[in-house]
Amino acid sequence: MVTANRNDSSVQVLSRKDFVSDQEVRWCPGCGDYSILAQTQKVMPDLGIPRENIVFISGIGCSSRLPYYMNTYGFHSIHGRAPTIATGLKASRPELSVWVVTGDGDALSIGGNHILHVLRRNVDLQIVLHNNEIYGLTKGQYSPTSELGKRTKSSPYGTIDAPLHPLSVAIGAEATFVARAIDTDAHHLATMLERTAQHRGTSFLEVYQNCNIFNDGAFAGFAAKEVRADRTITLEHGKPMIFGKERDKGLRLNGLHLEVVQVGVDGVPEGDLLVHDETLEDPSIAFLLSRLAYPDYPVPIGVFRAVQRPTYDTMMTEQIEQAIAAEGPGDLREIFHEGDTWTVE
Amino acid sequence: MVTANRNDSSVQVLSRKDFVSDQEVRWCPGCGDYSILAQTQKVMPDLGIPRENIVFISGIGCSSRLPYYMNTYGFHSIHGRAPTIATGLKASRPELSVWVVTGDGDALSIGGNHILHVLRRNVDLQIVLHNNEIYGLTKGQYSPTSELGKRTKSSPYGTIDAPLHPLSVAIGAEATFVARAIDTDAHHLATMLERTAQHRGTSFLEVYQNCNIFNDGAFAGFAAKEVRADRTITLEHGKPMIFGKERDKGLRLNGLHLEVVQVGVDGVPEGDLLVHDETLEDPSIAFLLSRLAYPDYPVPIGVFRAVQRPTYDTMMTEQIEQAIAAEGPGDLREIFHEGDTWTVE
Amino acid sequence: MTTLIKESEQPDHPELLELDRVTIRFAGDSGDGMQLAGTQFTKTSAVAGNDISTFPDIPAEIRAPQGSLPGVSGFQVSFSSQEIYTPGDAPDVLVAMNPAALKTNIGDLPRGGILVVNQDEFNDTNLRKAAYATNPLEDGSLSAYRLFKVPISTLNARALKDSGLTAVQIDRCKNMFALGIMFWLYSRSLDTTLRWIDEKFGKNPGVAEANKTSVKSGYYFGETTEMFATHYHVPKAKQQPGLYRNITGNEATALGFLTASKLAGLQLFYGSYPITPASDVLHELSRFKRFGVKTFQAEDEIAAVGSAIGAAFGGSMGLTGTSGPGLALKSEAIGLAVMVELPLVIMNVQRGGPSTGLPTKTEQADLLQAMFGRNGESPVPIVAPATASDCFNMAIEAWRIAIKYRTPVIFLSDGYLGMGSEPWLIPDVGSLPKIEANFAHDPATFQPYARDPQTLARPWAVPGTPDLEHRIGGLEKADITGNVNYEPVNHNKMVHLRAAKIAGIVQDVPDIEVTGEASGGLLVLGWGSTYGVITTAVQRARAEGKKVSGAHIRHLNPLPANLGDVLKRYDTVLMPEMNLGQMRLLLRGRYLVDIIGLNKVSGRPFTIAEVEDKIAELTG
Amino acid sequence: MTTLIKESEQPDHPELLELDRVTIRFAGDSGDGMQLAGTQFTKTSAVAGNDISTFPDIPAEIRAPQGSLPGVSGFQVSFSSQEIYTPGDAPDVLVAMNPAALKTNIGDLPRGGILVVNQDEFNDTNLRKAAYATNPLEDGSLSAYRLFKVPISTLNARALKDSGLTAVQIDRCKNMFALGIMFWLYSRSLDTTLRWIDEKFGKNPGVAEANKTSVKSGYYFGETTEMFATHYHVPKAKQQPGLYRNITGNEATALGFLTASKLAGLQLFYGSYPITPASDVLHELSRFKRFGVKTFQAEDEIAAVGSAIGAAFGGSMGLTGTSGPGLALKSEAIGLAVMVELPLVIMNVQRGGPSTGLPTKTEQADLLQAMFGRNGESPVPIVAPATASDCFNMAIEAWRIAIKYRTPVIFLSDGYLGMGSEPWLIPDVGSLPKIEANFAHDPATFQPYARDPQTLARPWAVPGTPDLEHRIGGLEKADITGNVNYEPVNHNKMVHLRAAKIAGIVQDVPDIEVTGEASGGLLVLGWGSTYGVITTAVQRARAEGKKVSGAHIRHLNPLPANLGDVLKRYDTVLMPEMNLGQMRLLLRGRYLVDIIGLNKVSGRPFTIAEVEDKIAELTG
Ligand SMILES: Cc1ncc(C[n+]2csc(CCOP(=O)(O)OP(=O)(O)O)c2C)c(N)n1
Ligand SMILES: Cc1ncc(C[n+]2csc(CCOP(=O)(O)OP(=O)(O)O)c2C)c(N)n1
Ligand code: SF4
Ligand code: SF4
Ligand SMILES: [Mg+2]
Ligand SMILES: [Mg+2]
Repeated sequence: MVTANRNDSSVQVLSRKDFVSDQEVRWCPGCGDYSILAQTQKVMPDLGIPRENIVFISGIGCSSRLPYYMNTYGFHSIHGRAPTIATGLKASRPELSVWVVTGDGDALSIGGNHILHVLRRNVDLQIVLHNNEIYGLTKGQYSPTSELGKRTKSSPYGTIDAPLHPLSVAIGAEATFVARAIDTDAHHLATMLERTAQHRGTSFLEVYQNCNIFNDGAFAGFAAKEVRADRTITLEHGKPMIFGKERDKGLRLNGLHLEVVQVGVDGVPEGDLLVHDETLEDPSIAFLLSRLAYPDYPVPIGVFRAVQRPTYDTMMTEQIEQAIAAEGPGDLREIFHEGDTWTVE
Repeated sequence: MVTANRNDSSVQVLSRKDFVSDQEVRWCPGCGDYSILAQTQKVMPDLGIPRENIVFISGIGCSSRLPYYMNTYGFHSIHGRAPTIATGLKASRPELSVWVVTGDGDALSIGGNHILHVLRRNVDLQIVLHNNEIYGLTKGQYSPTSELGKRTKSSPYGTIDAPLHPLSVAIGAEATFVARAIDTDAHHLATMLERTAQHRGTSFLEVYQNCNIFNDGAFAGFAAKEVRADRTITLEHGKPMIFGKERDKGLRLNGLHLEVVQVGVDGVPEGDLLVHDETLEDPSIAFLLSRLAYPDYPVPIGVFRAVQRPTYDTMMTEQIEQAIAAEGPGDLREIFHEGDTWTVE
Repeated sequence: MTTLIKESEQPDHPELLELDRVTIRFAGDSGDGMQLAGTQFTKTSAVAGNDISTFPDIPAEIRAPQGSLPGVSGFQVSFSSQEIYTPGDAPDVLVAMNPAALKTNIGDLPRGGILVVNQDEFNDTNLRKAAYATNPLEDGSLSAYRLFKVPISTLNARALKDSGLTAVQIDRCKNMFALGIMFWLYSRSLDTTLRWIDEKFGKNPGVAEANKTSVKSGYYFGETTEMFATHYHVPKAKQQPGLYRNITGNEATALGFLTASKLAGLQLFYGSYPITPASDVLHELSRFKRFGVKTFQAEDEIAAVGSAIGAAFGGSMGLTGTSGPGLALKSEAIGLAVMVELPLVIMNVQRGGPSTGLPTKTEQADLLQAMFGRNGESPVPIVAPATASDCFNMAIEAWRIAIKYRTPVIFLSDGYLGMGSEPWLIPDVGSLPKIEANFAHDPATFQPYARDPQTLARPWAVPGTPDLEHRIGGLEKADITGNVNYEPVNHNKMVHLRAAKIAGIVQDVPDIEVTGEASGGLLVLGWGSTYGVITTAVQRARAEGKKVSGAHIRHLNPLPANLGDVLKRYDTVLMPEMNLGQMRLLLRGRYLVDIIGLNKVSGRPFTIAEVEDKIAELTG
Repeated sequence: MTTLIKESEQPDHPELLELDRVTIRFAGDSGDGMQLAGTQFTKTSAVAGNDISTFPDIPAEIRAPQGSLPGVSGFQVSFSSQEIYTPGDAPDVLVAMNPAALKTNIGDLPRGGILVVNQDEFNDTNLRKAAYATNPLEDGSLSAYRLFKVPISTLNARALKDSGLTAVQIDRCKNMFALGIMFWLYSRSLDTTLRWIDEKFGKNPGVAEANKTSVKSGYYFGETTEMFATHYHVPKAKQQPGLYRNITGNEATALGFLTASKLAGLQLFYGSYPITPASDVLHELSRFKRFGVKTFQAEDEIAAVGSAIGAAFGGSMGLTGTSGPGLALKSEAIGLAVMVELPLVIMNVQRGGPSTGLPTKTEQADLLQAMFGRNGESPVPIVAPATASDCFNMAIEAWRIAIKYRTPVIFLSDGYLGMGSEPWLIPDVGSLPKIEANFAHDPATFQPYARDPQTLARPWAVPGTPDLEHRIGGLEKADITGNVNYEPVNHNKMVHLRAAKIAGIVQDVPDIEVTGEASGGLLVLGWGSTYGVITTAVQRARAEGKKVSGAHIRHLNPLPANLGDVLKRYDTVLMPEMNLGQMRLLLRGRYLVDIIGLNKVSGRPFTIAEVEDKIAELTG
């Protein structure tokens, strides 16, 4: 097995540029993928991981071209299958930092089953889903996250498929880390990428990404700079759920139902608001938050859920260590001679 | 297109026997599948659907052999793909009653992606999942619902995969009808099969099914006759959540957390208990209920969620009717002549 | 040949030359609207009565950076007074809207060819993006061509300065200006395009006007400037009389499937997952709601074929379509369709492989996958269209076979056919024979796996039919009853029955026809999209007096009954394929004839010259 | 031949005959423990020094209803004093534990064969379940056989009446009683079985005692009753000296993969999804934690192969395994592995097809799927073991090729090999040559798609290696650099390079060896599990003085360099295959030799007689 360590000194000196590959970036001018790429390259040096121990694996789609632009190991695989390749790599090489870059079609249409299973297994991967609510690379068909009734090349009369909520799917599949960010909110996006990297287990980060060619402005309604403060809410662990330019609105729990309330002087006291706890074992509140949508509610961004559970890759290694500890290292001769043997002179 | 109607008289006279095919049943003696088959055959006549309009479609697995034993149209397809075949059939023939019979491996391992999508599309199908928490047909490997640490042929050192909760997955995938039953609780199972049939949209029914050969007693801990009343809770719409042989225990909501409480004289008043409402638009409570597990909680059986949403098949038909209404019926000549044409003499 | 029509008295008055055939390639940045310019020129030439053939060359990237080499988009149109079968090997004229377009296309322009460039775009930035050290317009590197430097952007902007449009909008019109120049150069009428502009931008008069102004300005520019000493005229071609339209293979395929459903009187259900270059068929069919066509964009290719099988079980025409990687995913389910013996059509528009390969390029390398890409002995009929318009015929043929024989059928097209276009003689629907579904109805005689003695087809008994309730599936079936059966004798019998059924389709397969000698000499044999190139190459070789014949296979499985005898009648058989010899292997194995291969797997169709050279080598 | 060893003085004392070879089939209800009885008899005979070969016949249903026809489970063991290659065509002895077992197996018993039945089970219910109108034990329908009616259940129950076990537990021991009878009939020692019982039921002394009592009682029953006039002895076989064990093909395959990982010093990663008849390899490998073997039960076959590719990218030995339908699902991903050129082994244990087909039966019909079941030109080497123990060698061979040439390799076994067993001469691990991984390390010279001139293999540069960071994927690669590249010339070059690399493996493929004539006469050519039958049939034909030779292909792609010449040296070439002639098609297409086929697709292996008859027909 290859040794994956380098003297720390070399790790220190890494900068953003060290993660920029020599490949010309080939996205449409104005594509939200640029921002995700930039932030990804920016946070890499802070992770303190030797570059050669980082691997980006993607499926197929515009978003899935990202690995080409990262000066790390990379694998631009086939449509929807990145999680399977990442699982095999991480399970066999737990010391590597393995990232999965995917799109709404790649992850939730053809790749849906692998997402379910990688999440429940809690393989220690970082999954970054570029959700542009459209099939970009194939030039504009609707995706599993496109809104009902959307007219596209393949739905000239409007879609009749109710969309999936990526975070609800993830939480329903036993995810231990679930978060959301917006391409144009660079600073918050960077923080989320860092959190994603820090979590031990499968981290699932949905990034709202604008496809300015085939689905321009899909998120503008709540994500545009001017309105963002009033139409999104940033989840912060241990903090009450306040939002609004004036920080004057909040979310209060009423039975099992969340309501938007005015906070402060002529509103309810902060104390009445729901306090965000990303560490709850029970995923039900995270699920409830994953249902909130504009215009009825502010769209939550940030970490919805972050709980600890042994990771698949470590458990696999431990089983081997325990087996060796208990039965001694394997000996071919012994296995060959299993069962009845006989000698022919 | 084939006409699918028969004079009602013939429909009336159908009895259980009319739904028993001439094929010899080939499950292990004692298998829970027998009970599910019996109840399915029993409820059929009550549905008032001409037998020739009923279709059972399955994948591969012991459970998936059920269609052979139903004297209706049937399709024993390939592993995990029954929902796709059922979708095509129902979308093209909305007047048919289409059932999907599947297993925990068939539906949630290889077939997971199709389950996600059939549910979000809300195709009007009845999905009955025989969950025996094992791969029966292939002689005893663990399944995606097998408990963590389970030792099987393929996991001699115990599994390291956290199981999926079928109902959580379904709810996370926008399911409009979600229910659970137990093979040995024949009467309740029959009721659930009826509810499943009545719902317009995709109905998802999980049945705990004992595989007495490879996973015997998997559910005995809470499903066995002696303990069932105390370790399961039957969800009934509009009723408070009470359970126990003595009907003296209940579930109360505390913040977003459910707690088991003593009801009655020396306990809390019934009024404090959570009242079950299967019709809530917000799936969060149904999700919360899908997390309850023995021994911490009684295992809920019954209908978790039943909400109305236009079905995929009807919307597809409506789009066609609307297009014809708006643009008139299609004319090949007109389409042929689209765009610029020119005549060569 | 070239004839001088009119000697111009004044030197400043351009002369008009008549030509047989001209091939123009429009090349520019993806954003420059070259596809549009090309299509417009095509329509106009078609309407003018030329025979035409086109091929777009679209970049794999959605939008590579502006001005970059991978961002170049091209459209080639060939128009002629003779019958033509291909968009031509090399262009006579190259229109290059920027340095990158010049860099990537100049290689194909023969010396002496006409080169029109948009001079304005040859600035330092663009030159750098195209990796030009020096400006080719200045450094004399283009001396071999008839170079015309036109400041298209500037001229166009000037023409539209009063249009009230934004600078960006104005710049978008420059493709129309370039188109105008070509219209003048080949003395074409502007009518078709002007009409089209009105239709397209009707809602937006400002933009409509601007586009019209641009195309006219380009035309007048050609007329008034002294730049072009000559302009040209390509007379009408002699074509089969009738009403024509221009059509791409994918459009023709969609129309063929639609027509088949009308001929059968059955609902068409298309289950598909988008993939280049097959997606257009999904886009087309999803427009046909008025015809009762149901389209289902599935979550993946497996769901797509599954849904089509479900629809087939229900008595509809279950159709699924994809390209190579998707066909691989459908393998298992196609095997199920073989076992349950239901009508099903699988369209595969081949692209460059293996794996994701070259999504926007063409290839014929999925043939053996189509033949054998399933577990067990699972024979499937395969048909392959020869031209864009033949896609219409073979799409119907696929359905005739599928329904008559109750079998999945693979329709094997490719990116070249699918994206390329040619004139289509619009057929008279009434003249097309009906397709009989013959559903089972009679409980007295019904047996799920009883077979029609003539076709060996089993009954199609659909849900909703009283008293025909039965169960099918992927496990081996007992002969006649269709019950699950594992007995050795039965399995062996069923394997042979399934094989015999498909082989028996030969009774409906027309004998293969040879153009040229009945025997002796060289036979050039093709299948699929190589038809155009091979036909032209063979014609030219024969014109040179070579003893060369041509034949084309459109039914790939089963093969025409007479094929074996035909092959044995020639001294040499040459098979050009855009793969490493897949059909050749099948024919050699079956007929033990030592067929020679001409194989190119470059993502591009053969050029006529490549086939001609090989013919020369074998006959010379 | 049969020799009378000892003339018995008293008529009541059975005589002992010596035989060359005996084939016994144990048949009963799935619940009757026939597999167990069979395995025990096998071990005992092996230990006694016979050459042996076995084949289990397991019902497709998990547990069909007790006593039903589909519920019958059988196990055939052949033991001999000569070298044998197959479990024998027909049994000499049939042990039938109930009417259903009799019904389904009697057809295979030759007239005069020994038939031992458990009389107790022939009651009305069971007779009805087996669809017997009258009791065959009474109606004389079995007069052609040497019938022995033994009330096995009763005798066994009597023997265990004081065992303290429940009636059910007692009845479960009756297979041991039957086994005991056979041990006596073939004068075998009980030691092996008695020892095994102690190991197996050690924790449960009561049960252990009971089983031992049953087997002994069966033995004494044979000895003391006057039922059997004779009993038999099969002497030791002359075998290559050494230490032996009995092994199934699937066990040997698992051990081969494990050994390969030790020879390469790399971690073995097995990603698989359970499927009959391949699951046993997953079960075996998951036991090898102590060897650092990692097994991953994936959610489906696509995830399984994907995980193996991921492991391969990481520098481990990525392995995946399945059967036909699963191979179909892996098609697309195998194409990816072809494009990224990483070492990968795909095991396919073939079963009856198409579709779900006959899961527990054997077949060779996945060959063409293995060769061509991918989009585009995607060549993959294929190796096929010839016998159960050869699975060990070919599993290692698959890895040698995969690692040396950086390519996916398909290991093509089948249900007959996988489930069948034979003695295995335990190899000396030390004697096996190492496998060199040769990871890339040097940034100075590293180019992702630079190739070794000798093997055309690209470097294996794994994550964790400083300064070799690079990106791979399924889009076409530029030669040397491995960057995405859509250029025609490059694509054409890469397609040919990939083909040349696989073709070049021939340098490591041993020439094919012929047993028999160097030329002339009939050559019987086989591949895979037909080895045993063909070898035996050829031997017998030669013994009859026929001019017949035999050869067997173990490397299916690329084929041995000399194969073409060899084929051309014989007057006739016969190729028996358990398919409709898949390898025959490839060989005819490649070498233009008119190979004759013997094809049977019944889910059952050929019988020696079937091949002999065909040989006779062609030589007679
Ligand atoms: C097996 C297979 N099916 C289909 C395709 C075509 N395809 C490529 S990307 C894509 C979907 C892209 O959408 P998404 O995943 O949202 O990525 P985006 O381009 O929007 O970033 C499709 C359908 C393919 N490459 N492979
Ligand atoms: C493509 C494919 N992969 C694998 C199999 C083998 N297989 C058949 S059923 C099954 C799982 C059965 O488990 P489940 O769905 O829970 O059904 P059960 O037998 O438990 O009722 C598997 C792995 C198959 N038939 N096809
Ligand atoms: S098509 Fe959309 S998603 Fe793709 S690169 Fe362009 S803008 Fe980005
Ligand atoms: S194996 Fe289990 S699930 Fe399958 S039939 Fe037997 S008892 Fe039922
Ligand atoms: Mg997208
Ligand atoms: Mg199960």
